[in-house]
Amino acid sequence: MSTLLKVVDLKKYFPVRGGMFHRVVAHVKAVDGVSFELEKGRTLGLVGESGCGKSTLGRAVLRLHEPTSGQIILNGDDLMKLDREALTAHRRQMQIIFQDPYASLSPRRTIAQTIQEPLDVHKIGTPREREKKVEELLDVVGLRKQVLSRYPHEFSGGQRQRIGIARSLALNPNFIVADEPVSALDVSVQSQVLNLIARLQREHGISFLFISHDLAVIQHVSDDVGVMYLGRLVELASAEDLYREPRHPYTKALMSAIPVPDPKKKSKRIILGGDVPSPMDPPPGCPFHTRCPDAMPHCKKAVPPRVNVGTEDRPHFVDCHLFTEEAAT
Amino acid sequence: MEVLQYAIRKLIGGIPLVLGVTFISFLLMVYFGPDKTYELLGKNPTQEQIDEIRHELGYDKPFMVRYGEYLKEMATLDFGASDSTGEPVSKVLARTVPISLALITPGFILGNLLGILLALIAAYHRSGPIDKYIMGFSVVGMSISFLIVVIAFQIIFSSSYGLNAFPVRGWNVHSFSDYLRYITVPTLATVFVALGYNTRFYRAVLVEEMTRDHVRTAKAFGTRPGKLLYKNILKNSMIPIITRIMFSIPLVVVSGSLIIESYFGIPGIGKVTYDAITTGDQPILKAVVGLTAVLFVITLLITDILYRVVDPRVSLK
Amino acid sequence: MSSVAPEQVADQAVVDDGAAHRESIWAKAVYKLRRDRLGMIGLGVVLLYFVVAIGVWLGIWATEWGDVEGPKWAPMSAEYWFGTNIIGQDIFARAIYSTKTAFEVGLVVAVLSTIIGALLGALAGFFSGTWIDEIILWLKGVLDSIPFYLFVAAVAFALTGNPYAMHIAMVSTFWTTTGRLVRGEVIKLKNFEFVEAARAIGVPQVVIIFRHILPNTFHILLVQATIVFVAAIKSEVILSFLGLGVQDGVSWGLMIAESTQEVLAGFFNNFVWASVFLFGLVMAFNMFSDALQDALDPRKVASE
Amino acid sequence: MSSEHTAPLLSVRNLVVEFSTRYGPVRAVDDISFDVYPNETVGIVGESGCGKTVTGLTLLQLIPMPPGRIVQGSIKFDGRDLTKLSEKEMQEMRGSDISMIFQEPMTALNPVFSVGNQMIDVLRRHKNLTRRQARELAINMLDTVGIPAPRKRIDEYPHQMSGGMRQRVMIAMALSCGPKLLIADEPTTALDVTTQAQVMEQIVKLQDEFHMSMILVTHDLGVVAESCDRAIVMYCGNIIETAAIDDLFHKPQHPYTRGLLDSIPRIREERVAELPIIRGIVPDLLHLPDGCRFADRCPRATDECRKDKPVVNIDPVTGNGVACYHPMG
Repeated sequence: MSTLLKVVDLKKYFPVRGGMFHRVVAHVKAVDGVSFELEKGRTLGLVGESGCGKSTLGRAVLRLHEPTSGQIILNGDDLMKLDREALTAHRRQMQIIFQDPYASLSPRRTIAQTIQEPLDVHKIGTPREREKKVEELLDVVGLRKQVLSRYPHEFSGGQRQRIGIARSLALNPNFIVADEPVSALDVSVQSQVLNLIARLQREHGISFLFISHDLAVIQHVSDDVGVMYLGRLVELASAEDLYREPRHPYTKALMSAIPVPDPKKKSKRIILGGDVPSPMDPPPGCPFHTRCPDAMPHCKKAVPPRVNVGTEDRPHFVDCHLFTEEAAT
Repeated sequence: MEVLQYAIRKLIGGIPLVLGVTFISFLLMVYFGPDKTYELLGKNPTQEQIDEIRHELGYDKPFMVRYGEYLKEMATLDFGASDSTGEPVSKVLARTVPISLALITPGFILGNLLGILLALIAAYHRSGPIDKYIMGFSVVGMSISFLIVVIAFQIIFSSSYGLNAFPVRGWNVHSFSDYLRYITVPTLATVFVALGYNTRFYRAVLVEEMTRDHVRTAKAFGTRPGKLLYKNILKNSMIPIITRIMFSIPLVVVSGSLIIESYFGIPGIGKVTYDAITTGDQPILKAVVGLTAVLFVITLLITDILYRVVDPRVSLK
Repeated sequence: MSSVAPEQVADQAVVDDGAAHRESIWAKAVYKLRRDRLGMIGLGVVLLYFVVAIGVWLGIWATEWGDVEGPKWAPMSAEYWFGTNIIGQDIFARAIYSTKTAFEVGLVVAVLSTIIGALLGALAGFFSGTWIDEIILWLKGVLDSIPFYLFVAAVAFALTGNPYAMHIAMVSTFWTTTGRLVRGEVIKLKNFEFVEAARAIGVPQVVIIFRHILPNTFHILLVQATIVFVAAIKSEVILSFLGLGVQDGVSWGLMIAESTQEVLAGFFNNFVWASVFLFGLVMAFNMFSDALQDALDPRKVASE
Repeated sequence: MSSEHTAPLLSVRNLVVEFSTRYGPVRAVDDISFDVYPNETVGIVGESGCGKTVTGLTLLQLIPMPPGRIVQGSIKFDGRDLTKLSEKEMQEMRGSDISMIFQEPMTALNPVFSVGNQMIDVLRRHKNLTRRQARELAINMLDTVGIPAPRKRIDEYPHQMSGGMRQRVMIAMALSCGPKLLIADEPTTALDVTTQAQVMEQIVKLQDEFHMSMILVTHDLGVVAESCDRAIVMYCGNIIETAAIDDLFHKPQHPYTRGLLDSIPRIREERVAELPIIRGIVPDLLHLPDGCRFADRCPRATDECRKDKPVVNIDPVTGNGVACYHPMG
């Protein structure tokens, strides 16, 4: 397998302005040094609670939010080095699917206009060919041709999400960021859309960065899973390993917190104390130490390095002092 | 201390605004304004005479120098003397501003208080007949021109065609009862016109607040309707209410008094401004425009501090 | 649709063909508007005035508005329906002719302020937090803090003799409210995911503003235009009274200004008829504007 | 568990709630009946628009009227029919005998008053207390719901607290007058998974301590499985199934319940290629089919289902019931 996307030490700080003349007085460290790789045709699930920076990360990777620093290498090109024009050209290979099916479609434009817009912008094919492509796309996402002249408000949430997916497929991208694509949908519709995404991945070999707060959804679609906490990736492993044996105390707590729809399996729950600290003023050392049931004195001092607790060909990365040598001694 | 720091910051922040206002008024009223040269000269002046007068008036100086002088006048509050009467501008202001305030304040306060009261009543009976009557009255009030109200009220209250109970025009105030007699008709006119707009605005604000989740919460805990209205709804609506009241101050003081005073012949700042407009009395106009801009900046400042008082979420930092 | 994979068939079955019963904001607005009795009466009256104005404009009626026809201060009669003024001009003809003046002022000012407000508001909103926004906000602040009548006076001075001084002054100050509302809406809209989607596709910024954002502020612009229209007509009256208004022709404002001397002498025709005409149009427009606002209010629409 | 020996605390019979819209009246709640026994937790579950929230709000008559209207039915609470009470009597009831907590703790509290101020208001509304006494009681309540340093935090404003904290304040407020019934409308939906676990645990613990009954309105079957004794499943304004919690999750009778349970993404041992789905979408409340409202999406539907609407038949022994002609075995 070959690497499609490589992200190295990506940071996205949002300035907080205040005082006289709107000076920058602080930064919200939404994404604070994240690195990962995504292989062709695979899906990396990114899970974490609200405010952990997962959505910002997804947008920063596409340079929809301009990253503060770091490298984003997609198909060998460093996106951070591209100027506006070159970036626009590169947008053909990377797309995004959004969370809110009501906010993600322009309300005053027909479905045809919406799905065809990417083709128009990148001047792909003749008008005739574009129309044909739009029809094909509708077919792929399971909508009928009759919907073309209608407006978004005429559709239900699940249908709108399909329209959004059709739009992001228009340019035949090889990389898609899916930002909570099902969390605004009802359970029964969620599975429909999840199945669609899984099928697209199988049939079109698209790589996904799939962002969700729902561990169960992530498991269904992901090959690899990264867990984020306060702007950092604290655990990164294959889905199989991560769900079988989570290693980071945060991942463990997160897993145990999910209510299981089975009254007989009342899980033993790790209840975390307190709240997530503000990303404007993250704690020193390990960002999780303020709530960690296994915190050691050392955790307050040093940021834990990334440790591979798996094997060479089956890595399982954890950023935690429980697995480092200096802390153990 | 926090407030003082904030005030200083805010006043410094207001400088660009004052500069902008003075610049525009300078450009319009002084630079492109009427040329006094020929008014001051006799018939068939010679070129030398023209040049001399122009030099005296400062017309031959470069643009920026003239603007600088204007700013200096602003900063030192020294606007010179009125072109038409020769009275120093500062004296004119000292004489007329108090009259205008005395004239305008009662109507302004009443207009807002009654507006809030009617709005509360309308909002409480939302969609009911009382609401519809109040809102109907409000639209009618909004549709009548201020000028028509002033003239009509004058006919009704002050002329021999009506009650003939109040002075038609002028300002001959020596006692409190004189004062009441002279302000009654202008105040009634102001309140009548302001009420339409105010009631409508405040009702919209209150009704908007009524639909908020926390109002439902308060209801879910058994809060009585009266308390709901004044504690949950009125207090939470204070920001738009304060904004409206504060921002209408500069407008009412100058524009409102302008019409009232010029029509009723009351020697306040509005009348002086009106006369200055019609005669092209630049020193007066410059002073009024400049001071209104400063008043506006101060209003902005006080408004922000009031926000802090009514809403704990607002930070002055 | 030839090649449909088996899973797709299963998938397709989940999508119903019938449109969900949601309508666009406009369809709802038209429906609500048509049921709003007062609003429709208002619209009807406005249209009636408009026809009158068109007639004047085409020279069909009220052509004799400037002629001195009769004795001064003639009472209402079959010949002079509303009587005559101080120099014997027919008040009815003048009131009718003034309808055209009102529409001219109202339309010119409403259209121009709305366009300027929309453009500057959209720019400020889209580039909020940058120097573009700062400059537009500053300009708005400056214009808002100059007393309106003074500003008009100043413009009248600077453009001495220009018949459009009043219009220019009104447009310069009336766009600010529209601008503020549009700016707020654009700031809201630009964070909507459909704008991000457009950026993700690579749509240029200008196209995003004009194709994706501005069309979604039309409901604000429409309501705002009606409000500015009314404000312009009402301001014209006061400006004419102050001697800063309409320069040629006649307007209700000029008629009322004329009448201030007459009423003290007991001649009310000029005042009353100008007031009635003015009130009728403004009231009707306000009623229509109210209904429009109700109909287009997205929250009210959403609640049903 | 429902018991035939004790009388129900709350007994809803044939309740119909209608909203007038411009297309005609919509029955958000259509002829529902259920009981809540003392100390029992009943979950009301269903997808968005099924009428569960309206049911919760109607019990306290908090739906906006108009456009809402209780068309028929009775709500017997503690021997009194709430639908027959005057608005004044209803006000006495709200917050003292029956309390309610809401989904969005950010907007549900008044932003311009301190939490203490709001709690004291509630206490003094229903109990004859001085300000000082009420304040002490409020501090106690905050302590009870697990807010650290309550003496300090009582003077804070809602915006100074985290989401979890605010929801605890809501709970403290709701319990402060010792209600017999707590209606919790999606109390944890707006919270993160880990906070959700904290808050849910707190609610269940307090329910026990305060000897309350609880109605838990939620879309999350996991939450229902973990904290309810019995559940009611709603679909399109109807109750389609009600059962003890173990029965509902292990032997669901209604095909919709079954479909819903199947389609929830859950953490599984093995990743599956396709998630089970419920076909189709929820019908529009304005254009409901004559027969069973689920018939169009139901794999077991027959002509009978499309002709007449099935009603819930309660089994006198188990208290379970299902509205289906072809229940699952």
